Amino acid sequence: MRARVYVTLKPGVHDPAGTAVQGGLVSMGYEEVRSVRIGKFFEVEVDDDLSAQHAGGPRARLEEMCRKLLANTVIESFRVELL
Amino acid sequence: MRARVYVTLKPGVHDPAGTAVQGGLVSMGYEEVRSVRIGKFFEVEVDDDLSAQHAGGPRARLEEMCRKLLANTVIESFRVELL
Amino acid sequence: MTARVAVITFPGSNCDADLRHAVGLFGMQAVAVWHKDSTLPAVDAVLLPGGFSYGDYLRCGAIARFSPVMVDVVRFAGRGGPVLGVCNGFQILTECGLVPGVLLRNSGLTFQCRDVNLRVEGKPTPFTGGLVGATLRLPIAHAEGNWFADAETLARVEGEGQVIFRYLGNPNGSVHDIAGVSNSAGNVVGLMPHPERYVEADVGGTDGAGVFRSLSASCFGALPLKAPGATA
Amino acid sequence: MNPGNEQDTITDEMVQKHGLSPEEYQRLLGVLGREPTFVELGVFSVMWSEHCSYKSSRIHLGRLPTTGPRVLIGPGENAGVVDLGDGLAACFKMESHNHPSYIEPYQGAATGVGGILRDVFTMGARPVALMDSLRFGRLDHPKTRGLVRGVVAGIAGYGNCMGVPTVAGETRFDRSYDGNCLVNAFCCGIVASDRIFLGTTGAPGNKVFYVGAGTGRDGIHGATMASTEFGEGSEEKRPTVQVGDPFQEKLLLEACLELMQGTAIVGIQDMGAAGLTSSSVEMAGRGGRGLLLRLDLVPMRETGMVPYELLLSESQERMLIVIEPGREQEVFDVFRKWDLSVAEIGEVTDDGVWRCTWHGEEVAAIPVAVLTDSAPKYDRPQQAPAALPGLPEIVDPDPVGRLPAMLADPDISDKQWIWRQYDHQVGTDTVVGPGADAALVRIKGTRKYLAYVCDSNGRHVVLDPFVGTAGQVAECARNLACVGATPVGLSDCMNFGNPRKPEIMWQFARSVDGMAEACRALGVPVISGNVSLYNETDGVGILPTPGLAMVGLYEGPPPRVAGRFPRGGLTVALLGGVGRSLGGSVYARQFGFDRHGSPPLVDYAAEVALHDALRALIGAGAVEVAHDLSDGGLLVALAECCMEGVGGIFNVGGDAGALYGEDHGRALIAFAPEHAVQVRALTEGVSFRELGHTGGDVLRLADTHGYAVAELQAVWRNSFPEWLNAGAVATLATA
Ligand SMILES: Nc1ncnc2c1ncn2[C@@H]1O[C@H](COP(=O)(O)OP(=O)(O)O)[C@@H](O)[C@H]1O
Ligand SMILES: [Mg+2]
Repeated sequence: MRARVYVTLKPGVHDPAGTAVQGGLVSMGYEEVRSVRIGKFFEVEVDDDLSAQHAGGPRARLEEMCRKLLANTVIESFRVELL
Repeated sequence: MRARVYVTLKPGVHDPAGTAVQGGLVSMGYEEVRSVRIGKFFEVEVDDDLSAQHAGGPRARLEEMCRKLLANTVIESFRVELL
Repeated sequence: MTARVAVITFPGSNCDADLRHAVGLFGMQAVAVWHKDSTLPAVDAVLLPGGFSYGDYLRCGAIARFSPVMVDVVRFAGRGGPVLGVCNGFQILTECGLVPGVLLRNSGLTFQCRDVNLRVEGKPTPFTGGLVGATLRLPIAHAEGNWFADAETLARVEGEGQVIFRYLGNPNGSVHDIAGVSNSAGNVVGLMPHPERYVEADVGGTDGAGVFRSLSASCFGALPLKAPGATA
Repeated sequence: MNPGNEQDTITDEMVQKHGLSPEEYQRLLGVLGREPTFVELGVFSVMWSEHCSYKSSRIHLGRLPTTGPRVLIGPGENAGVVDLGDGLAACFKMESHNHPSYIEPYQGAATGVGGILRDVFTMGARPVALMDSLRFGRLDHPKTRGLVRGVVAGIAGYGNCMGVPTVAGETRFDRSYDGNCLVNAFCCGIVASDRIFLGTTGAPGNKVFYVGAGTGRDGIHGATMASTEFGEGSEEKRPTVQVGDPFQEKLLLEACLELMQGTAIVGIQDMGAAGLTSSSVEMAGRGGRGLLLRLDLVPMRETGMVPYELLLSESQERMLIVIEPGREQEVFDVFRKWDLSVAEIGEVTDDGVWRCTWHGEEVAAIPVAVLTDSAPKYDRPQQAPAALPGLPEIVDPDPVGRLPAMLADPDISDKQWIWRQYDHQVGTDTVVGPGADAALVRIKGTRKYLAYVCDSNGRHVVLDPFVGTAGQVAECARNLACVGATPVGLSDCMNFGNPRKPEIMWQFARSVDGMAEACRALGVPVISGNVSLYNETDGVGILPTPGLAMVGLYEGPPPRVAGRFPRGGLTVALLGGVGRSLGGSVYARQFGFDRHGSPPLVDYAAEVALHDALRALIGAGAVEVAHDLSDGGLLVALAECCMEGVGGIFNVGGDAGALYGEDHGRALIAFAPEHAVQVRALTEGVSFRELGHTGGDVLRLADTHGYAVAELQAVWRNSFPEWLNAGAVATLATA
């Protein structure tokens, strides 16, 4: 099974990289770009048989992975999408 | 207007961070995780009036931004999603 | 007459002063050039320094590549002018396609500041004339120095002698232990290690000196050349 | 609660939420002579916080020696400055970022580095060296690995991007830091001694400029957070995390130094804790003037921000600059060149009132003196804690055989895993980098070198804060002597628990007194520092940890001395006598007897004689190796000298005290036999004992033990990274 996990900075958390990219785009002539915020996503491939051994299903497991590793929940929020 | 741009490593390109995350997850007990690849996404806010001054519409402009800056097309592919 | 060497300062460059200092030690005149300048002054060579241009945000070198002065740098390179990119400078050169490949995150994921041993090889370049075959001990200081190219590019780079520096002991996972490459003409070279850091015996060592001696010699003569007193 | 600018009625609950006690609020009403507005309440809450007002510590810090022939600027400015001669001066300071680093290790540590860099370049100095002093909890505590990875990555992320080398530091572990790590960062810059900039206002009519990054909602109430204990519920404070942008700071650094080349600047002050509020109030206070700030002109990063937020935000990478009228264009030109925000937001006034307006309407008006001078000052009660048990006799049939375990101890093992992540060479002046007793960094174009060291030893200090802290001062100076340098100044970062507990206050006061005594005895002025209190979690305090950073000067041809044996055939000697003090030692802790006994005493005369001898030996080129004895005592120091692969045969044995005692005033030297006479002459008056000779790849001890150096190297090098990698990766630790 495949899943996608999207991790974004929480609203209000400063995104220096996004700001730099926005500035870069404007100076390249894309002056219509008002703001850029950068997130990451993980394409995760999960073994179905192994996954089946855990109660709660893959979504619950993936959300746990997010809380523990994939997202820094102090400043980031996440969203899990099963494909 | 808002748009999302997804940038992923092309198949065959090493993803050291993805590999490390996969290894980390397995060692944390998520042994069902077979592979992880990490991509980025951009939440872009575009000024409609300024955007309207460019022929071809916002999608074409965003794809141009991707080719020029947001993605390194030697190793990355991209996808633009208008919201 | 003194050779004039441009050292470009991008926003976030932090080895520009180090490069200028090194250039000066070898009897050349360093010319500080601001990234927003629309033209390059009359110079014999162009150096792109290490650092974190635009914070290394997005991808290292990705934004700096669009600096106004780069238009002229590309032209200068196209005319056969010597161009060297060190560390972040190398990343900028790959982003603008002046040298092949890309620089990915180190396989160990962390920034690494340590000495590495390198073999100088490949075609003669303005920066390595007379050094080919030598082994140098130089420092690296980067988080994204893992050079990568697709199989076809890799074969071409290897086949045409464009691998200019190769690690003896790979610190970052780069393919074929590649530490530095040139363009096909050989006048543009990028490398991750910092030759400018090891040019004085009291600070680290002198194995970087050959690169600057080669440049100084090549500014006045034809290639290939013998660098005076190279470590070879 | 509406964080707006309207006139809320202030309730008891609001007062409490702002960290002010009922008595403090009464004091506020008294000095202000009326009820504050909500905005003003916020302003008082940060200005009167422990972090900004030093209300518990100030009366004690006055006892430190802060003057000396070299001191150009002592405590009170953003950083202290000492004269180096020939028109040059060193500007340095150490500062804590403990609480933010525990909440978000990467950003907390990164912004700690950012803050200390700003303190130094605000003074007009170009930063040339960073150090970091770190404390973490037990290795087997579930949070420790993630904190180590995150903090180290954060320091690397910020310092490397700034292009300032991180040349030294220290890392230690103890269970008391389980819930409260310590992250202390130090920065030193070089400045022309007649071009030092201060945070002042000059005459009324001068213009106030805001430069740097825009203001967002980050870190609101950070100063208040650093002034309360952690406990249940502190998770909620999390959204206040500040995110650092080293790229902006690099631009800010270059832009400020560029503007400082000219004469436009009257005063300049970075925005650190409590941001716009404390920076503007401090400037007005030093200048003895009033200030008007038009808050609606502040560059903002987010929409809908209100005065309260603008005043309390701790957004990073911002500065206030005061210039004379007519020089505006220079400021605009420089900051626009570097693509930074720049705005004229106010002016210096003559009425002594700190005033803020919002679209023309006044939202705060407080006499500056009320904010600066009338902050509460406490002489909090002190009481010596119950005496700790004495150190019992340790039964150890084979003390020499414990060497590998000592080398694997988290406080002793190699920390290369950490400092390899720091660019310690950028600037091309690092002669001696991390991993040595002290770093040595050249000043280009001169014959001067600055030496840097930071040290703190909670294991000793907890046993006797006075003696333990004095010992640390001695150790810092000794480390500098081991690279040939003479101390020129000290910066301190006092990390302690809750000052409302009389035992903690006693620790603090005794520690200050111990530092003061040792600094006087060794002739080292304290030129800057920082206090971090409330380092407790759920009532458990950390070991009292006065973090010390000392800077030394060496002048002459490059010193040729190493901390490791470079070759065989050298004579090795111990200077300073045989050890015996195991109180607070790493050895005692390995047996579970930390917090037992008393720490080693300092003999200042012997200490000074040793340092002078070391400098003379190094200056004369008589020794090839100098390495001081500290954690782990003689045997650990000797083994550390072998870590380049060269062993030797040494007459070293005896009891655990002789082997692992952490007595002060001692160092190892190694020299070529032909220098023996010279060495003896230069060490006259210092206890001297020949231990043996270097050579081979085995460390032989007292005919009883022989360790393959390679094995010792492996234990020492690998134990720290092995522990880090043993647990699951608990954090990605990346920006
Ligand atoms: N423990 C200390 N020893 C000496 N000086 C101190 C100490 N703590 C604070 N200071 C001085 O008090 C002043 C205020 O410190 P601090 O609030 O940390 O500065 P900043 O506002 O720049 O962050 C500084 O000049 C500092 O040097
Ligand atoms: Mg300050």
